[in-house]
Amino acid sequence: MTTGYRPRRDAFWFARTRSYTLFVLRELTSVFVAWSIVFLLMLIDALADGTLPEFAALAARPWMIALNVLALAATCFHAITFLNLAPKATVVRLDGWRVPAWMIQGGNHSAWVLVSALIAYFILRSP
Amino acid sequence: MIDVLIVGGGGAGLRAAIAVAERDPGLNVAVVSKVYPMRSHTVSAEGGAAAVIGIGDTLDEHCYDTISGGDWLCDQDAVEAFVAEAPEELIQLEHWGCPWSRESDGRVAVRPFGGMKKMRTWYAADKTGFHLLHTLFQTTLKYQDIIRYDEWYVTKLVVDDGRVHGVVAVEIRTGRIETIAAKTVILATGGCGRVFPFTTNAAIKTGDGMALAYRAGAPLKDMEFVQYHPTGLPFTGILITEAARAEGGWLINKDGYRYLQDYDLGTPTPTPKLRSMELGPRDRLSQAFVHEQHEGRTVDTPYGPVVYLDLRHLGERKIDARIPFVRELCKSYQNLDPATDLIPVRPVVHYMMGGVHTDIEGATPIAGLYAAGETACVSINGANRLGSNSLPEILVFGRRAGLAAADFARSHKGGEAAAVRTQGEDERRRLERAREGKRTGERVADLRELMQHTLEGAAGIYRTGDVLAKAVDTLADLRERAEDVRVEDVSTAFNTELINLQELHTMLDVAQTIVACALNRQESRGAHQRTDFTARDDDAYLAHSLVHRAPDGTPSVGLLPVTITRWPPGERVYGRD
Amino acid sequence: MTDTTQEVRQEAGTRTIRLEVARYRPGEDAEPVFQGYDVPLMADWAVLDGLNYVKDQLDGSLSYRWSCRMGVCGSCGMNVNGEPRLTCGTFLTEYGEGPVRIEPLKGFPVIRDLVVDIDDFLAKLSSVRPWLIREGEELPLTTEYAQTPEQLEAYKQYSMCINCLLCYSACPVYVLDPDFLGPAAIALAQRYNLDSRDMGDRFDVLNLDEAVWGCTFVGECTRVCPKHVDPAEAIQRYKLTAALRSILPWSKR
Amino acid sequence: MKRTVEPYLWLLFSGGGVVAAFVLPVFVLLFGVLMPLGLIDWPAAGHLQALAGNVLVRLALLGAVVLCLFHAAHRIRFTSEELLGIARFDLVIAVLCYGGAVAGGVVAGLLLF
Ligand SMILES: Cc1cc2nc3c(=O)[nH]c(=O)nc-3n(C[C@H](O)[C@H](O)[C@H](O)COP(=O)(O)OP(=O)(O)OC[C@H]3O[C@@H](n4cnc5c(N)ncnc54)[C@H](O)[C@@H]3O)c2cc1C
Ligand code: SF4
Ligand code: F3S
Ligand code: FES
Repeated sequence: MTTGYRPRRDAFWFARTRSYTLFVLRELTSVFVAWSIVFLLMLIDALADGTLPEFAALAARPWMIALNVLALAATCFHAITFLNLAPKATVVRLDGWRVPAWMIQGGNHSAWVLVSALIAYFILRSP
Repeated sequence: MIDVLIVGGGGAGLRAAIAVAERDPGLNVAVVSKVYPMRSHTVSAEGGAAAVIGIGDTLDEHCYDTISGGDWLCDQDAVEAFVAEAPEELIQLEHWGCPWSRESDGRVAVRPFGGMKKMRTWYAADKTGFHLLHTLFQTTLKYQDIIRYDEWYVTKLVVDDGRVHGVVAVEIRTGRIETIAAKTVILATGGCGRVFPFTTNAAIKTGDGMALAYRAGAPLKDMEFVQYHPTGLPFTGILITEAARAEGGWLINKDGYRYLQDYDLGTPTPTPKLRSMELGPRDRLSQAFVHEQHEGRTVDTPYGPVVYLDLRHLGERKIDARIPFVRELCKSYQNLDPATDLIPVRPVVHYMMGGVHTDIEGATPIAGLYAAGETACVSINGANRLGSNSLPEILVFGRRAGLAAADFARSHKGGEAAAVRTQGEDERRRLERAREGKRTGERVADLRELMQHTLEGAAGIYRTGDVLAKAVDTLADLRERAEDVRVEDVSTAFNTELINLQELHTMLDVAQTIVACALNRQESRGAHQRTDFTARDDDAYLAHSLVHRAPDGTPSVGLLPVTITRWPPGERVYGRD
Repeated sequence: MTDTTQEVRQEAGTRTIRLEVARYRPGEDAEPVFQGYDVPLMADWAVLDGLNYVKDQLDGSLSYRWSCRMGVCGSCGMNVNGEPRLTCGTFLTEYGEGPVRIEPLKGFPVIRDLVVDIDDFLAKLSSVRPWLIREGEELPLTTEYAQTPEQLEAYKQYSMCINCLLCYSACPVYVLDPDFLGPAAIALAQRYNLDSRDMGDRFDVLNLDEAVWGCTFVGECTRVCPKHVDPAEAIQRYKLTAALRSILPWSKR
Repeated sequence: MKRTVEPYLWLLFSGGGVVAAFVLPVFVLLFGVLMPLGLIDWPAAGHLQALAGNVLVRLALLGAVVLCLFHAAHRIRFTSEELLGIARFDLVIAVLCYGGAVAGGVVAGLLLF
C-alpha cells in the first residue's frame, strides 16, 4: 500500500489565516493572565510589608504602565472570548427549547460587568 | 473465497450486506465500491420513502398507486411483496437510528407524494437518502466481518458455464488489478443517468452493473423507460425534490398560470390534493412541460426553456422546517431564495426504471448472480416509477437479494478455479494495455458528450422511429471510435482517466440497449412516448422488453409477459375522482 | 458541469481565469508541483466545473474526486486559496481575477494530485461505535421507537455530517498530530450519545488524551463546516460531560 | 479503561478562565493603569490591608490565584506545543507549566497566610 506524500509541517500555520491568528492571540492572553497574577502577588506582598508607596512608584514607571495596558487589553480579550465561548460547552434546554447562544453570552457579560463593579466598589470605597 | 460479493456500496448494497451478515455470521461477505460507501448516490435522495403505516391506508392502495403509476407494466407479484415488506424495512431503519422526521407525539411523520393516493412517504426533512445511507453505512460498521473494498472499480464479471465465479476489479488507489473469487455476486451499482447530458444523477451513475451483467450474458429489462423528473435546476441539473410540491408548491408557466390543469391532471386547489395537479406522476408532468414549450409558454434561459416552481406562498418557516435543503440548494446554486423568488426548473433525466432482469428474489438467469436497487429491474416500477418508491425498493430487494445469495452460497461449493484464472488474466492484460496510454485519438469526454446528446435527441421525453433508428447507427459508430481514444494518464496511482474510459464503454453498452428497446416498442406507455405510436397497445406490448447481447455485440430485443395478479390494465386517472 | 454544450464554450471563450493546480504523481514527483490552466470564467461555474473543464478538454491526466456536485456526497473537498472548501459549492467568481490555487486537503497524505488518503478517518469513525446501541429487548418490526421532534432536535445537527473532512484539514491540532480523533468523529459520537433511543456509552473512546482532550478549541472546524454541524460545540459539550463524570463517577452522560 | 488526568486539568482551566475573565480586567485597570496614571487616587494602605485582612477575602484571593495560574499553565502548555510543534515533549512541558502554577499557588499561600 502506498502511504502517499506527507507535506512537511508548516511552521507559520498561525499566520496563514486571520482566524488562526486570532486563535493564537486568544491563547497568548494566558501569558498576561499569568503576569496579572504576578502583579497581584507583588501588590499583596507590598501590603504585607507595608511598602505600598514603593509598589505604586514601580507601577507608575512608563514601561510598567505600558505592560499593564497590554495586560488590560489581553485580559479583556480573554474575558470577551472566554465568556462568548461558554455556551458551546453548556447547551441549556428549557422544555426542549434551546436557549440561544446570545442569551447565555449576554448573561455572562452582564455578570462580568456586575462583578467588576462590585470589586471596584470594595476597593475604592472610602473607609 | 468470498461467499457473497456485493458490487456497490449504496443503499441496496449495504442493505444486502447486513442481511447476509445477519443471516449467517459465518459467511464471508464483501462490499466492493468505486467510491467510499457513504459517497454513493443514494446520499442525494431528498424527498422520502413510501411505506404504508397510517391508519386509513392499505397495502392494496399502495399497490394500486404503484401499478397504475407504472402504466400496468409492473409485475404485480413483485409489487405486492414490495408493498408488504416496505413498512418493516423503514421501521428497521428507524431501529438502526435513522432520524426520521416526527409528529409531535413521537411517531414517524409522513408526507404526500406524486401519484400516491394517501400520505405514506416517510421523510428525514429533505435529506432522506443522506440519512438513510449514513445510517446504513454506520450500522454496517457494527458488523466487523464485512470486508470492504473501498474505491475498487469492478470491470468484469467472471462467468463460466452459466455460473458466476467472481469479479475482476482495479484498486483505484494503486492500480492493482485483481480477480476476486466469489460464490455469489450481487450487483447493486445504481442507475445510469449519466448516459444523458442533463441529469440529476451523480458522476458515478454510469450504468456499470447493467453493462457487466449484459456482457456476461444476462438480459436487461425495460431499458427504454427512462424517467424525467419535472423539476431540475437548469444549469446543474440539481434536483428540486417532489417534496417541494407535496408541501404545496405550484408549477406555473411564463404567464403565472398553473398549466397542469390543461393536461387532464385535475383542477387547481390552493392546498395540495393527492394524485392531482402538481402531485400527478412524473411522466405526465414532464410531458406537459414539452407541450407548454411547443405552445411558447415557457421562459428561455441560456440553459434551455424553463417553467417556474412557486414556493413563495409557503413562507419561510414552512420551507425551513420541511424542505431546508431546497432552500440551501437554491441559494448556493441558483442564487435565489425560494421564500421570495420563483425557482426556474425544467425536466431532467432522473431515474432508470429498467435494469438487470431479476426475479422476485433478485436472482438473474446466471446462477449465483443477483441484482438489486436501481441497477436491477424486478420490476415494481413498470413504465414509470412513483417518487419515494425507490428508497424502499433498494431496502426490500437489497435484503431479499442478500438472503437469496446467502442461501445459495451455503448450499453450493466454490467454482472452477482454472476458468477464473484465465478470464482474470485476459482482463488484466486488457486493462494494462489501456493504461499504456495513447497520445492521439479523440478524447473520452468528447465521445461521452456525443453519446449523451445522441441519447437526448433520440430517447428523450418524446421519441420517434426514424430518429431512434439513426441513433442506432450513431452509437455503433461511437462504439468503434471509443476503441481508439486518447489516454494521457499512464500512472497506476488513482488513474481516473482509465476509470472514465471504462465508464464510457459501459455507458455506450447501456445507451445501445436503451435505443434498441425504445425502437422496438411501438406504443406509448408511461415514460416511453412515441410520436409515431401515440396510444398504449396492451395487445402487443403489455410485456417487458428483454434485451440480450447478440454474439456480434449488438442488442437483440424480445418480449416477456407481465405478471398480473389482481389489477387488470385500466385507464390512468389523475385529478378526477 | 453537466452540459458543456458548444455554445457555452464559445460564449466563454473571451474571459478566462487561471487555475493553479497542485500535481503529484507518486514515484515521479518528489513533492507536489503547481501546474497552471486557463479555464473559461463562467458566472455559474463552481471550482469543480473548472477542474472538469481541465480534465475533459486540457489534460486528461488530472486526478481528483467528485460525484454528486450538489454538496452532499462529501468527496470534492480541496484547499482552495488556502481554505478547505467543497469545490462543487465554491464558485470561480468568488476569486475575482484569479488565480485560484487548488491543493489537496491539508493534514492527509496525498495519494495523487488532489486525492488524499482518508483511511485513517474511516478507522476513527468506526472506533466511536457510530450505531444505535440498545439494551434489553428490541421492539418488533411493527413499531417504531417514539421520538418527539424536540428529542430529534437534540442531536439532529450532529447527524448532518457528510464526512467531507474539511474540518480535519482546518484543525491545526489534527494537522500536527494525526492521532487526534478529530472533529467529525467526535461530533458523530455525540450524534448517537444525544439520541434519545441510544443506550450506549462512548466514554471509554472519547475521554482520552487524543480524543476530546486533544482539542484546544481552535474552532476552525466549525467555521469551515459546510453543513453547520458545529463539531467544536460537540467536543466542548462532551468535555463537560466527561469532566463531570470524572468527578462524579456515579453520574452518567 | 485508560485513565487520564485531563478532565481535572480542564475543569481547573475552565474555572480559572471564568475567574480570570471576571476579576482580572478590573484589577489591572485599577492598579495597573488608572492609579499609576493618576487618574484615580491610590486607596489608603490601611483600607487595602483591612480588606486583605478578612479571611474570606484571603481565601478568595488564594483560590483566584491558583485557578488563574492553572488556566494560564494549561493554555501555555498547549499553545507552545502547537506553535513550536513540540507535542512529543508534552510530559516535560506539562510538568513545567503546572509545576509553575503550583509553585505560584504556594507563594500566594505563604504571602496570604
Ligand atoms: C437527486 C435524486 C433524488 C432522489 N430522491 C429520491 C427520493 O426522494 N425517494 C426515492 O425513493 N428515490 C429517490 N431517488 C432515487 C434513489 O435515490 C436511487 O434510485 C437509489 O438511491 C439507488 O440506490 P442504489 O443502492 O441502487 O445505488 P447507488 O446509491 O447509486 O449506489 C451505487 C453503488 O455502486 C457502486 N458502483 C457502481 N459501479 C461500480 C463499479 N463498476 N465497481 C464498483 N462499484 C461500483 C458505487 O460506488 C455505489 O456505491 C433519487 C435520485 C436522485 C438522483
Ligand atoms: S463536521 Fe462538517 S466539515 Fe467536518 S466532515 Fe462533517 S460536514 Fe465536513
Ligand atoms: S479546529 Fe480542532 S482544536 Fe478543536 S475546536 Fe475544532 S477540533
Ligand atoms: S461533489 Fe459531492 S460534495 Fe461536492
